[in-house]
Amino acid sequence: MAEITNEAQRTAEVEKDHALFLLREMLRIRRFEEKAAEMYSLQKIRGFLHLYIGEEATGVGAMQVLSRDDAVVATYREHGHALARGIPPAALMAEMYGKVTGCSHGHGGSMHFFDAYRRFYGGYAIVGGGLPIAVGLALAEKALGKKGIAACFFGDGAVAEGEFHESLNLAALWKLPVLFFCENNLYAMGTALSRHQAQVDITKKTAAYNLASSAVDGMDILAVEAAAGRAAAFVRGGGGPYLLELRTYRFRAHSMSDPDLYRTKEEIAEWKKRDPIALFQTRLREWGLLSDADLARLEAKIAAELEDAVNFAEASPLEPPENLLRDVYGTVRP
Amino acid sequence: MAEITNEAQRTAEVEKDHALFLLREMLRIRRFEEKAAEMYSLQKIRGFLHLYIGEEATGVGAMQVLSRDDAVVATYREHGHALARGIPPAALMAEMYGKVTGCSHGHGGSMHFFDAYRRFYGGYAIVGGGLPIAVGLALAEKALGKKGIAACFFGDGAVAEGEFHESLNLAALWKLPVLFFCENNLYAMGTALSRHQAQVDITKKTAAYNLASSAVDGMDILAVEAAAGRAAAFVRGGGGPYLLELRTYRFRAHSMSDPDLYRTKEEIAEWKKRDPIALFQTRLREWGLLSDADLARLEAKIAAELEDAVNFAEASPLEPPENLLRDVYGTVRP
Amino acid sequence: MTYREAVRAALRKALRDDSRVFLMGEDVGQYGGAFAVSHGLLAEFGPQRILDTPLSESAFLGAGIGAALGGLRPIVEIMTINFSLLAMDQILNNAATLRHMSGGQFHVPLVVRMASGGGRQLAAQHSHSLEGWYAHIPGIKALAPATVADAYGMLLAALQEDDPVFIFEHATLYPLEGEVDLSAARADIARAAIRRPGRDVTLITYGGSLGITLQAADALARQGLEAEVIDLRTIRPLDSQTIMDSVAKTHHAVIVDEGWRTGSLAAEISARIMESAFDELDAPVARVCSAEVPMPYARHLEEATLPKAAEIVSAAEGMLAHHG
Amino acid sequence: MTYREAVRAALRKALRDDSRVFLMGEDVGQYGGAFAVSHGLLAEFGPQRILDTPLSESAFLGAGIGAALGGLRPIVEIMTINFSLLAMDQILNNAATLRHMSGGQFHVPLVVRMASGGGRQLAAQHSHSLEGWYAHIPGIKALAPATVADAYGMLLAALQEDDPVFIFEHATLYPLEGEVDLSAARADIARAAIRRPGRDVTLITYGGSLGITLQAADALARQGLEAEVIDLRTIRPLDSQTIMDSVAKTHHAVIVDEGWRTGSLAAEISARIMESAFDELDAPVARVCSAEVPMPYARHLEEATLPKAAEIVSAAEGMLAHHG
Ligand SMILES: Cc1ncc(C[n+]2csc(CCOP(=O)(O)OP(=O)(O)O)c2C)c(N)n1
Ligand SMILES: Cc1ncc(C[n+]2csc(CCOP(=O)(O)OP(=O)(O)O)c2C)c(N)n1
Ligand SMILES: [Mg+2]
Ligand SMILES: [Mg+2]
Repeated sequence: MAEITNEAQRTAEVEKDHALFLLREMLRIRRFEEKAAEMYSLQKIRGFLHLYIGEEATGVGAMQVLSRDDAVVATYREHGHALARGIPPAALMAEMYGKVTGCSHGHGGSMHFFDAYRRFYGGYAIVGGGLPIAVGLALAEKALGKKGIAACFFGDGAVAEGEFHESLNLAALWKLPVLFFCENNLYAMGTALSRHQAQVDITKKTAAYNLASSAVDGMDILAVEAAAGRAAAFVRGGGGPYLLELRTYRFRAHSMSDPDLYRTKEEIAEWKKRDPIALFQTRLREWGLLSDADLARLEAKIAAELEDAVNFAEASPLEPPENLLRDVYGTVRP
Repeated sequence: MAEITNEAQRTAEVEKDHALFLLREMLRIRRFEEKAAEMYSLQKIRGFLHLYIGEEATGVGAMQVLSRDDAVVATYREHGHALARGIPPAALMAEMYGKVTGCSHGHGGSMHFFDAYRRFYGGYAIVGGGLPIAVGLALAEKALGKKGIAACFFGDGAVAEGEFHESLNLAALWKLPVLFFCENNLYAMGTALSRHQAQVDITKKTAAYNLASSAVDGMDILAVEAAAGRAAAFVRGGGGPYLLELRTYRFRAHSMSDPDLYRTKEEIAEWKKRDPIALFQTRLREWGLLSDADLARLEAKIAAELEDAVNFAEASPLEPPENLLRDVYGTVRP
Repeated sequence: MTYREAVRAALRKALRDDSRVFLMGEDVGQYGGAFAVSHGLLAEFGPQRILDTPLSESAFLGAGIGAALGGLRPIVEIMTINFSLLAMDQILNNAATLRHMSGGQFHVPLVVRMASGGGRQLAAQHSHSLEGWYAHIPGIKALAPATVADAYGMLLAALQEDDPVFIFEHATLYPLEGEVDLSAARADIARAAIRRPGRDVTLITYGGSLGITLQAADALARQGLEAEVIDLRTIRPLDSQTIMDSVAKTHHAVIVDEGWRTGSLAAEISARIMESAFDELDAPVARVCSAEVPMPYARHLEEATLPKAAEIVSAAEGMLAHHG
Repeated sequence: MTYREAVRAALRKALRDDSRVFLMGEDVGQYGGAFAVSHGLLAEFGPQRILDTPLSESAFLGAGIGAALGGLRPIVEIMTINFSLLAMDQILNNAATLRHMSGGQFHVPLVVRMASGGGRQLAAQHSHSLEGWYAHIPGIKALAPATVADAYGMLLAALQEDDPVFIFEHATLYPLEGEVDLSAARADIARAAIRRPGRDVTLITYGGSLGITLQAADALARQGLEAEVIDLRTIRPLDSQTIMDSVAKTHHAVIVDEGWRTGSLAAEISARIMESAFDELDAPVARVCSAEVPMPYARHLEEATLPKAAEIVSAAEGMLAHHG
């Protein structure tokens, strides 16, 4: 893609620190999820577990352009978004263990991570259900004269839902600061893009709303970061909403119970050659920014962090069942 | 509009009989609705009454290209569609009187006309709710190897609903024979098109589904008929669904209770200059196809028919209240 | 003033008192509201506070949730309860769950108003009484103001809640005339109201059915039977105490509910009386509900479908004659 | 065979026997069904009969209605009941009304299947038990097969109905093993079943809760209390007769329902017993339902939320000790 070449020219500008930071972010997600899968097989984690492995560059790249003031809305496949947003792995692991120390007090599990402090508004498991929420968050930012934008992650499958259409129209009609990140991994569960969309180019859908959009190679972290940066600048500059399509692929099955019957081993293997982490490592090495020792240090640091996370989750208490009805309603203001 | 000029060239081909038929169809709708409004003010008709006056060319023109084998799905503003489809005015008037002789046995009223014999599938009062039904009807035609198509009428307001998006995607994805007729009268109740759609050109919305579309001057009956004919040929030829936008205007308020505060008298007056019936009459006169005597005969015939309709409705019995629970469920097959 | 004016007065007060409050919905602005409730508010408060939306119930209700999360105080108008089905996913899966699902980190101070009910010959798609469904949903509150004063006071009270509050305005009530003390503080939404005291039978109702229930009580009074009429006002959470106190006094109860009988809110109240006041009952609790049919258009059929004062009277008479 | 296999066997038989039958839903084809129910059917019947849909519940459920109107015999799978909220407008306003609204000219022979319920730690948006809402809707029928034989027979029966039938398959039942006579005709869907006869107390339940109810009956039996267990099977229309006959014998009833307590289907059943068997009751009817909270993820909290056999036992014990 032309995008890649252009972005490659920017590499000279990339600071080593930042490059290593991006690598660390992606690697951390990968290792976190591998650990989560392990804990799932040990039945420490239950319910649904949707892995993001293969898609790390999209969430990490996108998240770089968001500030503390921005609001983030994600899906049930949100481990990557949550980690990249800065929620500590321990809080996420504890959540998946169902512990009261989890980021949602054990109420949400893998699909419903929340963090008010980091303006991470969840973790939505009804496909498409987060989009209107993001529109409303953006409306609030604008109405309150704040400077934040709302970033909304969703998959290609969500594009078929009516809420995609209604939300994009509303955001564009009211020129709201929403940055729509469509993570197109070519499948909605077992249904390939071309089997669920009459028009497979998602960027062609936004003309229906006079809404600006573009696509980027979601396996190239630098390209994602750059494209997201331009998109965010557009939104922050008052241009209204923007949709950035991130073209990516999930290496794992849809969830832990998916037998993955609907795609070929060859297709998966082909995409794995474009593993965003491997690609970026290779590039960093070529540019002399990463040594074996750097990588080993990084891996060790991440491994330690994850060990801590697991220990924290293991050691954490459960919410007392007497609290079951707490948090259904709040208190009435006096 | 270029469309008009082109169509005008076809006028020579228009048979006098057919031209007078089109005029009669439009005039009949106009007079029928004037009568309905009168009966509404006499409280013979209750509930909601949505008049089609001003939009007659769209329904009449579109209906010409449909055959007995085709299925029709309409909205709550469907007097025109029902009449143009051939449902007798008496059955419609009786329906609005709430009589058992009505086309829906008095169960539906103005918003829910049905006629199985004429494949008129209703009368839907939830905006956008008819679109999926039409998609399903088309699916059935295709699966059963029949040759009918499904025609679906809806307004500009419906375009904002999620079901518009979902239905167009489904129809296009499965290449179903659906002919979408969007009657764009520039308002959804009191909300002008530009205040409810970020993109006001409705034909620009169908690229999102790889779905063919075009627009036509909905005040010009011949233009509508021609455009609808091309659209129907496309659909019948296996080209998949098609959306035809019919650009029109409603001369009356949204419903009998609408104070019509949201548009100017000037705007309405401007549009009335393009009254589809007056326009067509003028043209027919110019072409020597309509005399004063012709028109008087037509009006008299329609007036007589409507008088019969009112008499029929007045004289018809009510459904006995003992039958209240009939038609909630059918009988189980043995 | 009318019920309609009372809602408008409450909206105006809320918009004046709190800059975070805004009203959003289909045709609330330029059209003036489908029921003319918000008539004049666009002129007074401008398009930043009175937002006309496209026809997209799910998106704008969801946007109300997001706006509430983001620090505003949205009032969303869904034109009628019939259309709220299109937003039911946002209501049940997001509005109602976010506080709990987030472990209490977030909450959704959202008020949603909608017109409900039948009686205007609007047929099967425009006459629903689905208040009972809303009363089933943990995480939301549901109010059904039946009087002009409550139309005003309960809306103001709803805006003080920290959780999503759904307000059902029965469409036949809008022209109702009544007294309102506009200077009064918000209404108490924790308790049901006794609209008529009595000792012989308890008639329990809410929203649009209060009128026929009071008529029935009058008719019973003419026969010397004193009915106590309870207006539930808040249908989630239910004020069971007021119901049980009354049943302990009258030993008879009839529930009047415009919802379809099977699975109605009336069923819940009957079950609660069963559970909490069984030994007080001199006769089985009766329900007067709508017939189980999609609402027919024809007037006589619609009347046959809806609960009627005469049915309430005969239910009460029946149980008093039998067991009384 | 398992419950899953029984549903599949019924689907296969229906697809073979009637060329108008087709299955449509998200991932019913290439994926093999989210619960592997339709595994293998795409290969056997091809893409004209097994249609994978995009994520658009409202459109494809509505398309099912249209296809039924157009002469097909659609079976629509909504992956889970949680997502059915997105199609609720089509269900309530179209599927349920078309026969009546058209004066009997049209009817909608549509079967909709969906998985329901909690118990798998799927949290607040994936654990709903909304069967009670469906039981409220005139114009549709609602079935909740609780056994492997019913999973097979009731689906075949549904396909013989002329009206929309909704089938709720509790997701925890899919691996359940049981006997099915595949040559048997379709099941009777008019009557509830007595899964265990008894004389002391009637336990009434449906769908996913039959298991714990039978466990509770066993536990009660160990104390010498003989519970009669009624499996409702069809939750709309309800077979009141079987319930009343049993209550007339046992004079005690406990209703077990995974729905949230307030406004549950259990409330309706309690109200009906109140109305039809009040004089037979030796104690108030009790309900064992889910706690009123959006379903929490953590296992111990989910367990605390759902109805438990021990709660049924103690409800029965309580009423028998007190009044027995
Ligand atoms: C409304 C709704 N329908 C169906 C599902 C079941 N489901 C969960 S994820 C999924 C596929 C979503 O695909 P996509 O949006 O592309 O996201 P991805 O899983 O690929 O990240 C489906 C069908 C759901 N959660 N919500
Ligand atoms: C889902 C839904 N929301 C709101 C309404 C109330 N309503 C009835 S007609 C209408 C406007 C529809 O506009 P359009 O589709 O352009 O049709 P028109 O009335 O102009 O023919 C509205 C908002 C409704 N019937 N259904
Ligand atoms: Mg995807
Ligand atoms: Mg319009």
